[in-house]
Amino acid sequence: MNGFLAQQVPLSWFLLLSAALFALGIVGFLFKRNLITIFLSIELMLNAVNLSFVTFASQWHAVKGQIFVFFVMMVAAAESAVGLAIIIAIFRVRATLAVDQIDRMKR
Amino acid sequence: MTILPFILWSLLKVIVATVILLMGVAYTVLLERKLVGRIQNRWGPTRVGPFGLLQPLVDGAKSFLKEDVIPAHVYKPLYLLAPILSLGCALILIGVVPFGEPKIGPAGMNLFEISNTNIGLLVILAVTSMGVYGVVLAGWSSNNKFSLLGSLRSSAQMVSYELALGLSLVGVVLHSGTFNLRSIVEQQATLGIASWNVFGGLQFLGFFIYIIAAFAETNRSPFDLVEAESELAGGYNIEYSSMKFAMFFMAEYGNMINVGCVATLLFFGGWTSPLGNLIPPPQNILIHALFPLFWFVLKVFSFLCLYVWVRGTLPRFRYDQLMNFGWRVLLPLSILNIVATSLWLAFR
Amino acid sequence: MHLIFFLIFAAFCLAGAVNLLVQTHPINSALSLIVVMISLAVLYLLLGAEFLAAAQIIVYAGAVMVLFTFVVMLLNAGSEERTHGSHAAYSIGLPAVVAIFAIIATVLLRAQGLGTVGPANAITTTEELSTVLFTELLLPFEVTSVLILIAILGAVALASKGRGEANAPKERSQR
Amino acid sequence: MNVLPLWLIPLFPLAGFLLNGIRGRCLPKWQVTTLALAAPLASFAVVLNAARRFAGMPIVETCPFPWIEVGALRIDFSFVLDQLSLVMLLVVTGVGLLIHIYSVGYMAEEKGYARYFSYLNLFLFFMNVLVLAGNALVMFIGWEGVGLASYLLIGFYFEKNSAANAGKKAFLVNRVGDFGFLVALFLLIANFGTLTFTEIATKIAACAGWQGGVITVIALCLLLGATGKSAQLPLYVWLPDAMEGPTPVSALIHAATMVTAGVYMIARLHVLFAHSPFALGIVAIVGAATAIFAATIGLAQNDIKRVLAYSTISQLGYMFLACGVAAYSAGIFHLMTHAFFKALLFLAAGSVIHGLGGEQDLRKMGGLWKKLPVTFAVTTVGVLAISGIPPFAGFYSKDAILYAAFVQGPGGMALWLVGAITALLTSVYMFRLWYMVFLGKPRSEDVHPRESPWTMLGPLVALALLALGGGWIGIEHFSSFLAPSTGPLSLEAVTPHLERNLSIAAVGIALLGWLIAHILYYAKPSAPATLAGAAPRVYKLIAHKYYVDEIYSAVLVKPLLLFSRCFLGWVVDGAILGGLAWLLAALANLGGMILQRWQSGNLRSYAAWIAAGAAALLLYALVPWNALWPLSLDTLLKGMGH
Repeated sequence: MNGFLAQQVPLSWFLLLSAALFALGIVGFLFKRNLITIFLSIELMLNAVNLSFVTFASQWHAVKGQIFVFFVMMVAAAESAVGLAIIIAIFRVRATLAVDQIDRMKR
Repeated sequence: MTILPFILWSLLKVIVATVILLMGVAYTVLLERKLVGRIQNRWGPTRVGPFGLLQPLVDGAKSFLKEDVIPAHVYKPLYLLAPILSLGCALILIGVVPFGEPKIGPAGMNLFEISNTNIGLLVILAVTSMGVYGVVLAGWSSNNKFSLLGSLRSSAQMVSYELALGLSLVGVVLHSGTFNLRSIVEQQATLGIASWNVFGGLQFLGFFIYIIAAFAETNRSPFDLVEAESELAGGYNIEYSSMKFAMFFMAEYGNMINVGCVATLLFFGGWTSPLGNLIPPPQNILIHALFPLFWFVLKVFSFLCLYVWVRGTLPRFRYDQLMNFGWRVLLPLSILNIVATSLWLAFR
Repeated sequence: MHLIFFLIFAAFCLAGAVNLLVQTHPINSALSLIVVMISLAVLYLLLGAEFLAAAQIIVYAGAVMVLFTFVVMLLNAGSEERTHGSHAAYSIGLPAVVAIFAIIATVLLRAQGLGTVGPANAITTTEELSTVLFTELLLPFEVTSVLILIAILGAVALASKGRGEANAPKERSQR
Repeated sequence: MNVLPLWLIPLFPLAGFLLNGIRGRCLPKWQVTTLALAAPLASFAVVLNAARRFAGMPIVETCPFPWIEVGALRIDFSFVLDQLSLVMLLVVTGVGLLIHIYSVGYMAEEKGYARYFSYLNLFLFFMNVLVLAGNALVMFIGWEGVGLASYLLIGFYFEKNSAANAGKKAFLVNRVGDFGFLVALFLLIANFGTLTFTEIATKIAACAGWQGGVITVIALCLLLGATGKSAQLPLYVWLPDAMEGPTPVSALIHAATMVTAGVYMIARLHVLFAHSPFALGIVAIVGAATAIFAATIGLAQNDIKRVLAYSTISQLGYMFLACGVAAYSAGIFHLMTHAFFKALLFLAAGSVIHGLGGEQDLRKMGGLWKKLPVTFAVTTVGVLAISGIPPFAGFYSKDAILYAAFVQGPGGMALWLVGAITALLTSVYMFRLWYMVFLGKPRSEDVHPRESPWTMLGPLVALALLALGGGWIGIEHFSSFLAPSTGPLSLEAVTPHLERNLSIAAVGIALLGWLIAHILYYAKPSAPATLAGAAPRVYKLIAHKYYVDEIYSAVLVKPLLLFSRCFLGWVVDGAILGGLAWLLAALANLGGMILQRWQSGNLRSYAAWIAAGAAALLLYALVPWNALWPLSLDTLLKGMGH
């Protein structure tokens, strides 16, 4: 029982999970039609990358890897604020969130 | 440390704490009804049991027994998820709250707290920030314009006040240098009331910002625009009935207790007595164990009374006043508090 | 114990991410993402990054995602429409995604020297983190605050109705 | 020796320029005037202070930071005050101050009052920089700057097409000269590695036997620059046209100061010319030729300012002649006296023009001495001075030049002869002007002359006094004072006889010229016409200024225009460049037609391409190509190298 508890998790599993999440994020970006969902996919990709950062920080016992994630979070917060404002602005003009219909710069 | 006793003891602690918390919630409702009644010059519930003391049990039974109506046009998965989320967030917080002096019990466990983590304060903030989803999803999934308005208001309000709330606690963190709730409390024990953060730590301003922001976070009067009976006919929970409604209700009062706990821990010395370490601890082992618990419960109780008192006294804010107050008064004040505290800490 | 937690929450992560793709309504997708994020927070805890775990929940799940749900509710976004606007997304994008994942997975599986985590691993305390953050990386930190300020201003400017846009609906109705 | 800092001298005009140039439009007129006058006054005061305390040793003032540092070459921003620049500064700021005062009256009614004064201050700034320059590059800045100010002021009445064109002409002709100056600068750097005057002198002195060769080339290039700025043959053509500017400008820039910059430059770099007798001879020949050439043209001009302009060219020729016979101090002496009397004559002409309401044609004037008594008096002084009649200033300086030329041997004799004939002609056309303007009967009915205000007459009187007494200092004193800067005036074979005889001859020549002018233009007014009729071709040639403008136009301007239009315009621009542009446009169009299908505007397609790009990059970065494919790009490149 205790032996099972002390079992180690290989870091490559975390990295594989991160890669899988990243790939799923790309898939979301490619195949979702809703602007907000696409934006969510971007966040998913960011999170996937964050996971790999934390994993590598654990691998190298480096604090800076975690701080990088901290910065990514801050930037992601700023990015989502601006991005959502853009989405609101687009919606106000186009009255739709379907990306396939938003393919002109002009109205 | 072996794993099985650990799990069993933890489970036991969780169950006991949750049951006590739920009982506390139930009797907070009674407390509110009685106190507001007295404030409004009436008696409040008196019929069931002596002084109406059995009223909460009867209320609970009523909620369980009522027909569980799910309206046809709601978005069902989220409609069901929302009350669970609300109550879950309200109850989970007790897991990091130390409500008594550390006492080592069987299996090397501390009896008076469920878990002691380095980032206790952050966990509290994290769970608080998740609490908003219950309200938001309830309002949205009800497919009702009043609910939607209520939840829109609530998400804006909670996001706005969460900022001030988080920042108001930074002063305390700066002063204690840790996120660990037990260490924060123990630092306030040395000189009793004089070393409580609210007085000795000079976090008076921080405490007021916290308590105001916490009132808004729990959607309590005078910030109860989310429910706002007179405008929104009940707000986000308008489509809920029976036990699901009761869960929202319990979540609200659970959150009140949580706020009381956090305020007690961070600003009022937690389980320590007003004299702190100035008097020697009592010799009797039982009294020694229960004495801090008494102080903790007393402090939380006073905060609950404060809640009720405020509700009985203050009228509701207007929505623009609410936002203005949050962004233009509380936020700058909390930043001021941080700056002042850090300057004081740097130059003292 | 780490292994159990990892398996459970990795499964949650993947399930959430897949659910994000499968769901047609944005609010469901957003909730799936919240699940992913909370699971990731647990994984961070396993990796010893306790501050990041809390920050993940506070910042991402508690602030960013609230904003998302708020916008979904504000715009009253409905379910996705089945449109066929892009063939490139299928013909080019899908192989590319598969290639990316395959390459990364191959590299990871063949990598040597990657460690493991378990209960014995050290936890990065908040003090360690903040010491580095506020000494070596103070400038980037301050610059980020400026970035956030700019983002606030940008968001306000974008989302507030400008004079030109306020007139726009009128013009349209005249046409 | 507490001399005020030298940089103050150009600073004040610069401040005046900036203040008037930026704020002048909005200021009331009296403030503009105060500002404009304060600048030269302050400069003049600083110069006077420097002159009083000047003890013979050159003062060098260098900006503490290197200005240009390329390899071993280091050029500082330095000013130097020695005897030469002191004399020049006194002339520039003194005459400049008087002309500023005069301008207040002359320009009182004009539009662009503040603009005028800001330009004038700008000119003064650059002129001071030019004069104070401690090395050739700083001098070049001043040189170009005065050119700019001159351009701006010639084109001051830019609404008039002729004025704008004259400005452009001056600018373009000066470019030819500047080209020479620049080439000289490059050659100096290449051969001496420095541009500082003193260092050049020491480096040349270090090898005493160095004669001719590259020095001749440098000297000739410098001479080209000097002919441009100082309006000598063959680049004189811009100066007569420059009379389109306001008359005080003509007096200050195109008579007294800027045009003498060439003479100053030659005197400043005399060490170079001293080591190149050939270049020196060319200088003398150019000077003599210009002197007599311009004097003959001056005989037949009817525009009062143009007569003076040709006279200026002629007198500048004298100065070059003096430099050409290595009598630099005599040249500078003439420069100084010329500044006095020519500024006086121009300002007097301006006073006449002002009094007549803008009339410049000599044939419409006459008998003005009663109406404009003060102007008449000062003009008389000026005319006597320029004609070389003692005791007026011109006599002393001109005499010194002719004497210096005469003692140079047989070639000097020829130069002397040319100079003497020029002196005769000068006397003739100056008295012609005098008679036609002031004496005789009024030739036109509709002129109502009135005397100018005292702001104009005051400077005139002051300049008249200078023109009267400016020469009394004597060439001996003057040249011995200047000797440290320009070298001693070597007058071998100094015999009192010769000098006295030459002086008497010069005076006789001048009086002869007066007599001729008296006969032709006063006693027998019909004589000029018969004279012109007797030799119509010569008269026509002279009246048309030897057709130089026409020749330049036919030889240089027209072919250049034709070349530009036909070759550059049609072939290069039209066929080659235009065709290339069309080809590029067509290619871009074609590419765009192909690629526009890519630019669908669909976000998801773009994302797909980004993903494909990322996959490609990952593939490139992470797959070990070398192992898979032995002929990788690196090995391929290496193989090609072998």
